[in-house]
Amino acid sequence: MGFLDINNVTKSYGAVEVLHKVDIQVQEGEFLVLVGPSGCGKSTLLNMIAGLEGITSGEIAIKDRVVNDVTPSKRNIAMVFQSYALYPNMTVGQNITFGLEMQGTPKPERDKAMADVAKLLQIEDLLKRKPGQLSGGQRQRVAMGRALVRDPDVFLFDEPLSNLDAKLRVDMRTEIKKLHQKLGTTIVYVTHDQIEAMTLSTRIAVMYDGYVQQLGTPKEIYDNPANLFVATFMGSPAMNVLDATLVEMNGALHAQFTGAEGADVALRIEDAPEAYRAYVDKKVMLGVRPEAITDPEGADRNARNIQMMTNTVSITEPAGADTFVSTTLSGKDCIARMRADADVHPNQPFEFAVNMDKAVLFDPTSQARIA
Amino acid sequence: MGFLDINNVTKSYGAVEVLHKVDIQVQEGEFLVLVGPSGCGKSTLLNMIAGLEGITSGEIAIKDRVVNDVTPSKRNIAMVFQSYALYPNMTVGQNITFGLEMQGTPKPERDKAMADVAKLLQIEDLLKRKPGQLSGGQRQRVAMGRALVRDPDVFLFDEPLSNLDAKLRVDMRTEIKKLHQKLGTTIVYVTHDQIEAMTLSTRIAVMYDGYVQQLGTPKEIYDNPANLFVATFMGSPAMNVLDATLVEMNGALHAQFTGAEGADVALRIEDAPEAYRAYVDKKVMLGVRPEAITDPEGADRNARNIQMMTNTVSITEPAGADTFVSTTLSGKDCIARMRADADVHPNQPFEFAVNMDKAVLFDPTSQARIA
Amino acid sequence: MAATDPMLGGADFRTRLQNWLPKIVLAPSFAVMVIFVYGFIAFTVYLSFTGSRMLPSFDLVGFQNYERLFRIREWDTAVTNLAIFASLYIIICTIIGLMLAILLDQKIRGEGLLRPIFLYPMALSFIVTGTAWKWFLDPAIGIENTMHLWGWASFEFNWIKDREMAIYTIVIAAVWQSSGFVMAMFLAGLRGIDNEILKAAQMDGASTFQMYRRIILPQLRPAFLSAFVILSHLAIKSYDLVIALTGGGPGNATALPATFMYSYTFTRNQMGIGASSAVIMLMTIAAIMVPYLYAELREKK
Amino acid sequence: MAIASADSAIKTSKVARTFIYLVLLLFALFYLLPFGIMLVNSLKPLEEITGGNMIALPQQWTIEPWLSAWSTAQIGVEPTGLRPYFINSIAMAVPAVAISTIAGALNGYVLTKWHFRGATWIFGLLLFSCFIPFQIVLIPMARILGILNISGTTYGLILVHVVYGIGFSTLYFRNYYAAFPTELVRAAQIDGAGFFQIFWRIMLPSSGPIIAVCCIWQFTNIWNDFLFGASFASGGAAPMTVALNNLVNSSTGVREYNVHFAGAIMAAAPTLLVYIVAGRYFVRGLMAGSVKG
Amino acid sequence: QDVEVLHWWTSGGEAAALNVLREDLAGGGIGWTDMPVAGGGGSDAMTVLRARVTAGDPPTAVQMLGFSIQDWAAEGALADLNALAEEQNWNEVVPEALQRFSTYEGNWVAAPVNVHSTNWVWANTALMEELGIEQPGTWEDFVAAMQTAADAGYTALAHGGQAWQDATIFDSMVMGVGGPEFYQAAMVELDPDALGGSQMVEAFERMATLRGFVDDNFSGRDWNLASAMVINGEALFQIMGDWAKGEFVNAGLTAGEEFQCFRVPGTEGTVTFNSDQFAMFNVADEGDQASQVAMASAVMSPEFQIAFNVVKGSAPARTDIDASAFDACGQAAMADLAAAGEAGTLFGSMAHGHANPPSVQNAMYDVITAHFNGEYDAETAAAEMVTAVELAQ
Ligand SMILES: Nc1ncnc2c1ncn2[C@@H]1O[C@H](COP(=O)(O)OP(=O)(O)OP(=O)(O)O)[C@@H](O)[C@H]1O
Ligand SMILES: Nc1ncnc2c1ncn2[C@@H]1O[C@H](COP(=O)(O)OP(=O)(O)OP(=O)(O)O)[C@@H](O)[C@H]1O
Ligand SMILES: [Mg+2]
Ligand SMILES: [Mg+2]
Repeated sequence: MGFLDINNVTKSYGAVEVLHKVDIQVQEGEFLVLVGPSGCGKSTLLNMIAGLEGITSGEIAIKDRVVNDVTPSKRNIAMVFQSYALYPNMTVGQNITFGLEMQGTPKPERDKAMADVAKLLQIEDLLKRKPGQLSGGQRQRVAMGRALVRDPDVFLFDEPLSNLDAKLRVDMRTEIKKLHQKLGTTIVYVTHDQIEAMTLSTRIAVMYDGYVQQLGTPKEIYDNPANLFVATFMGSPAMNVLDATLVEMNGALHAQFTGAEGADVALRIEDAPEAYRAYVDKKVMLGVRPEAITDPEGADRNARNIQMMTNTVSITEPAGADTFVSTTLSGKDCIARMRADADVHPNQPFEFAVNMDKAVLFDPTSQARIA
Repeated sequence: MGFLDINNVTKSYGAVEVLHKVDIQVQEGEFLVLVGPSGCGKSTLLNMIAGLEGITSGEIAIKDRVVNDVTPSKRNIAMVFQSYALYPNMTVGQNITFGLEMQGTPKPERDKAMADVAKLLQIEDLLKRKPGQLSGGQRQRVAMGRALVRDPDVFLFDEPLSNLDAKLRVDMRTEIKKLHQKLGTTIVYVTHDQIEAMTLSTRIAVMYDGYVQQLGTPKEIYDNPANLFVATFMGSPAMNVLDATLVEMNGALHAQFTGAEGADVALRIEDAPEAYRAYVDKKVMLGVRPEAITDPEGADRNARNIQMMTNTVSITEPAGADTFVSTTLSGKDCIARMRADADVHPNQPFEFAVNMDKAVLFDPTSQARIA
Repeated sequence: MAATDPMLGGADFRTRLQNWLPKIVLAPSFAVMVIFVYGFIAFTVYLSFTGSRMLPSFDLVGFQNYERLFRIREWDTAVTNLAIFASLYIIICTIIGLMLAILLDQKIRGEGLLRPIFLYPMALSFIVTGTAWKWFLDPAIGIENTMHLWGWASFEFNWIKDREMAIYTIVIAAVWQSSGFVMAMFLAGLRGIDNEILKAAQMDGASTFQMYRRIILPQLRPAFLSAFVILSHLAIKSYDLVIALTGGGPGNATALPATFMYSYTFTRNQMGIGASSAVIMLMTIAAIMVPYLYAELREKK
Repeated sequence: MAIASADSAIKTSKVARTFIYLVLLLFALFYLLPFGIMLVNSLKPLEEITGGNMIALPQQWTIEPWLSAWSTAQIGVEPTGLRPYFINSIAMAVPAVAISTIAGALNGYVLTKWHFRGATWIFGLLLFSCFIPFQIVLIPMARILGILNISGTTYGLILVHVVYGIGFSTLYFRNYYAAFPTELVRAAQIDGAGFFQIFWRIMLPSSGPIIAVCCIWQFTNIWNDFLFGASFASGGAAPMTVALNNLVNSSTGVREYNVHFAGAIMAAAPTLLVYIVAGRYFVRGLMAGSVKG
Repeated sequence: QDVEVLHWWTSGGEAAALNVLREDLAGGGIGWTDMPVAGGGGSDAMTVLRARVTAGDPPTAVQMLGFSIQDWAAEGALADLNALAEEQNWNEVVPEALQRFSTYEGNWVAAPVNVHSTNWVWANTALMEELGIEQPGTWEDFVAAMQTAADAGYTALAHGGQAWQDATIFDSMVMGVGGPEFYQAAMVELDPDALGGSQMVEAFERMATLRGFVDDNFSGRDWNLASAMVINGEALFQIMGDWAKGEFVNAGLTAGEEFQCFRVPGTEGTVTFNSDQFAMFNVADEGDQASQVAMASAVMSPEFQIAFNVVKGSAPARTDIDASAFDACGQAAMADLAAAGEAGTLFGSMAHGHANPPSVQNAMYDVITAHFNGEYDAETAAAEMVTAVELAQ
């Protein structure tokens, strides 16, 4: 039994089932991120935990108490919304203490709690202002303050950073992370940004179409995606997926596909799992992340199996810290991530180093990973 | 004389001057990106080029023809807007050809032009739909089609990607880049996203507060920022800026600051420019980009001056391809970017490798780079 | 947009109460509406099949009232008048309202002053409007007389006294009263159009005229629809104005279904016929409103 | 909701601008004239009106008609002027506007934020009720007021106006609240606020513009109503419009037109004031989505 | 105890007259709740009345005209005043033709206040003298006189184009063409032969003749503005009920001197009238019933009858009243009334709802007005009259 148990929960709107038997156990102090494309049911699941949506079947328990029929305010949870949902007519201070006021906490206690939270979030100066007079980052902090002041068992966040600009997003992300490390509360966090998911979480649930596709630590999800969806959804730029054939050459398995000029390229696979055998001479999908395709000098020094391949570069995109290089493999665009200084030019052949340790294979039909 | 000349252009609204003597020459085929924080005057400048806003003083010339008093439709430019500004009452096809129709182009020609553009952008199937029935990416393409069909001398883009979600943004960015490479038209592109600026541009104008802070190639801007603003604005995560003192030790200059535990850290500077001399024993600001602070194994093999320093790690954020590590230097958070596999843990000491080749110094008063 | 679904079963009392509260709060309005609107409509429909004269009576007479209704000349006049009045009123109000809105949207200095001037007639009751216009249009003392006094002897404007033209004076007064309101609706619509679209059209080389015709007006569709609905229901319901302006005259040249209904129900003691004309009016309103409501509510769902 | 939206995109030449101003001024004249005539004639002695030119300015200015209309004109058997009826109207309009606005706000709140099955239908039915011709409800309404024992009183009139005002006020609030972030309601729910607390503490304080619009609309309609006032509250409880009608339409006897005009303007004064003072909110409120309807 | 009185007498003079009644009652400790509803010649008041009766809360007394009293009585809504009538001998002092409206099935249900006769011509004396016109005695003289005025550039007949004004003239034309029998057959008995017959055509033709003497600007004009035309010497004659006298008097003119009143030529010896009455409604409370009776009694008292009718320009409903308080026209009216009452030539005016029920009356209005405004010629109008009346019954 976890701290927050989501047991076989299903949600239907009318005849449409939008969540299918979702089953997640969250431990105390965990930071669970729900990630997935728009419309996959993340918010719906979060709202069900909060009690804002009814549960069609299954049950949700917090600290072993089934809360299916408990009103939101009695579940001892706090929630931070995408638009922050600050009450526009109240000052920051009133916003923060509104929940306490509703629970009948006496004024002196409320003021004390507010002062503590304001100190923690460094928003003491803002308490008298209205939300309309705050910047995006400040609003974000106030919204967190409102959640924190209630000292809840579980924090729920619904895309709290998606309204911020890129720079602020990174800062606030770090702040949330620090807060979690400092307070050690249990958090369920919804986002569709996979970087957020990776950096914040202790565990990630990747959702798609109302199903949990994979539940695991960020590293598991990134390195051993359960299927093609998870593999391509997580990571930016996305994992390159090549249509390849698995062939046996010189006693070793190779993934073989066409290069830019139409010539075949074959990359050797070492320590192939037993499951690969079944696919010899069959079509597979080869997944290689951009950072696993580099210039030879940039290749990971700890990797055991670096394969070289020469191919024509189509575009280079210097992005400051890195340079992204596009090339065509198996008829598709394939992106490589290189050091900023890599000496690579469009429309010229270039020798790419592929770290095959990190390559994964998928079944073209079921799209599940072959392992 | 360039292809598009912006000569000492000033813009005032009433008594408020929002653009101050902007002076930019754009060559034919160039991809100029205007980047800067919100409200710095990017859109205003773009609108002035388009003829949608009057010019208070100075002049704008396209192909050596001064266009200050030429109406927008006669300047032979095309513009793509942030909200795409598709006419909601017209089909995609009508949207694309509306401009031609207004110029009196006969129908057969219009249809031909439309077909060509639709083919180029792969939106042939959409021509009969209304904008309301399109996804974000499709709208984006249609807006580009509307611009392309007019075969203009200059393309103007006003934050064309900022309404798209992260994934689509990356895809569309690549598409724009390809289009530019294929057609070779002159483009002026506004964004406040520095990654977009870096990857797309041939040259970048960084703007702040109505002034052009720096104009140069992405690499110049990234590696040799003119001042602190440019340095911290470009790059994500932002460049770390440490309060340091320049000291001379053992005949070499060192930047000295406090580490996490309060002990002094000194990093040697090699090949210091003459200008540094004036700052010996004075306060300076030391700028080091996150990717220049790594684990020793991940350090750039081509760097000449890697300095080691041991400091306590405060947070680690694994982000898939990389791991971001925070540590406290000179009392501030400082972020390092490491390989995903780097063996680094929170609250433990760690040996960081700092690539001092890439470090820059700023004057604490003027905030200009010392060089 | 559901904030909660009813989650019954083991829920505690407060939760259950909270779940019922919205319905409880809506219930009085719902009840009031069912009784005072739909109950009364049903009652009227029933009356239209009775031989009620001065007070409601309950002897059914079948369709007799409807048969009579359609043999009464005044009803024909009233219906014809309504057709003329409603179509002119709606069209002219829309044109004037739209024109004023467009002109007012050109960054006009003094907009703050002009807007209330255009809008204020809406604040007046139809009775006051009718009285004011009655005076103004009266040839003996109003505009015509004034023109004569100013030396324009051949000036003639006696529509209000003319059987053929009197209905148009009602149009004038009604337009005077409502066109400012229509202007406000269009102005709101115009202000809601994305400025970037206008810039795009300008880049495309559209002239101001083309910009309005091709880009802006098509986007004002919702405003057109709302204006149409509000104006048409005002037209069908208009009673006070006619009474105050012409009293239905000259003769009964300006009778409208609403005045007809009032007169038959309350003055002529033929409540059955009055009720049947009311039913016809209601059916006309429903024919306009129901499709609109249907489309509107479906779309918003 | 910026005032200038079509700003830079539409440019007009000087000639065109002159023309625009001309047209606008002409229309301003068109709108002002009839009312102006009433005003002018309310300041003339009676002989100048019956004998002379309506549009001319008074040769002899007098405020006698105004005083008479306000305090001495014969309304019934007593020369009370319009004053007591003015007070009746206030006593009727203020509660009726307040109640119908609050009811509309609650309905709008329920219909948008507590959506349940059939809510759309209920809204549709409510909306249609805005469009029924009021003549048909007179007789049955009279019966019901009689049963409730509030026939002929201001309370009865308030009830009637509330009943037939709810449709429009619900429409206004529903359209406004539809654009109100639902997340705020959810946040308040989690904070432990109940149904009414959310309404009072969260929704209402943010409803300023639409409350203004709804009040203007309701006030205008209720204040200007004659049919219900005459049918259900004649006599001592009669509202201003009924008294005005008694003043203006006295059957036989001398017609004091100048007094009538003064009375008419007086009867219109509160609504005029409301429009002129709060008219800005009206357009703004329409912009907030209530155009639909 | 209070009486609640619904009426539409809101003009200064009328209200002053009612005040006589009010003070009278106040003397007896009875309060007065005033309920004026002006407009539409009482039709708005009737709407209100309906609402009140439907609500089960009728006023104590209601000003009423003609057939409405019968209709309400038929609904059983009216009180029984027989005891009082018996005591005060109303049967004797009220003319027969009036009783037709004040009683229902032999029971008194209303107290008549006044009798307006509607077949009056009002004339400007100065203008008559200027044009050398004598008081016309026949239709032909009347036409000739108007022709003279028209030739001299005056408006011959001041008239306001409102349905009831058109009908008021029409009453006199019908009476003038066909005399009492025809009026009885057409207007009261609604005999289709009479309605569509040649005399009716003739009556319509006379209407057309009159139309020729009316200025172009007549439509929608209020009657008192028409009176003003006579007062100001712009117009020669006006055909209007005796309430018009108030306008003349108010303008400082004296009856028989600056202005003249005479019967519409051709209708001498007959009187078409309307009569305002206070219908007494069934009230449950006994105290109310008592004050109701007191009010009826006060209404019928000679003091009130004089006070009211002097102001109103009409004749008292009682024929036994001393005429000395009245002016020339008033005295003439009272004399005519008494004579006509005796002779049986006193008829209810169709135009004012005293000849037939409102539905028929309004149907006739429609035809008369349509004809007067030139929509029908005389034959068509007569034929339309038949169908309209048939539909309205
Ligand atoms: N009230 C409702 N009635 C019917 N369907 C609904 C309702 N609310 C949500 N849905 C559907 O449920 C699915 C899941 O919605 P949800 O809001 O949970 O998505 P999400 O993952 O949060 O997406 P986003 O990233 O866009 O916020 C969607 O397909 C949505 O259309
Ligand atoms: N019509 C106007 N009147 C007055 N000031 C204006 C007007 N338009 C823009 N400004 C001001 O000019 C400055 C520059 O605005 P501009 O729209 O060019 O910024 P931007 O760089 O495009 O910002 P963003 O990234 O938010 O689009 C801002 O300070 C803005 O407030
Ligand atoms: Mg969501
Ligand atoms: Mg901008």
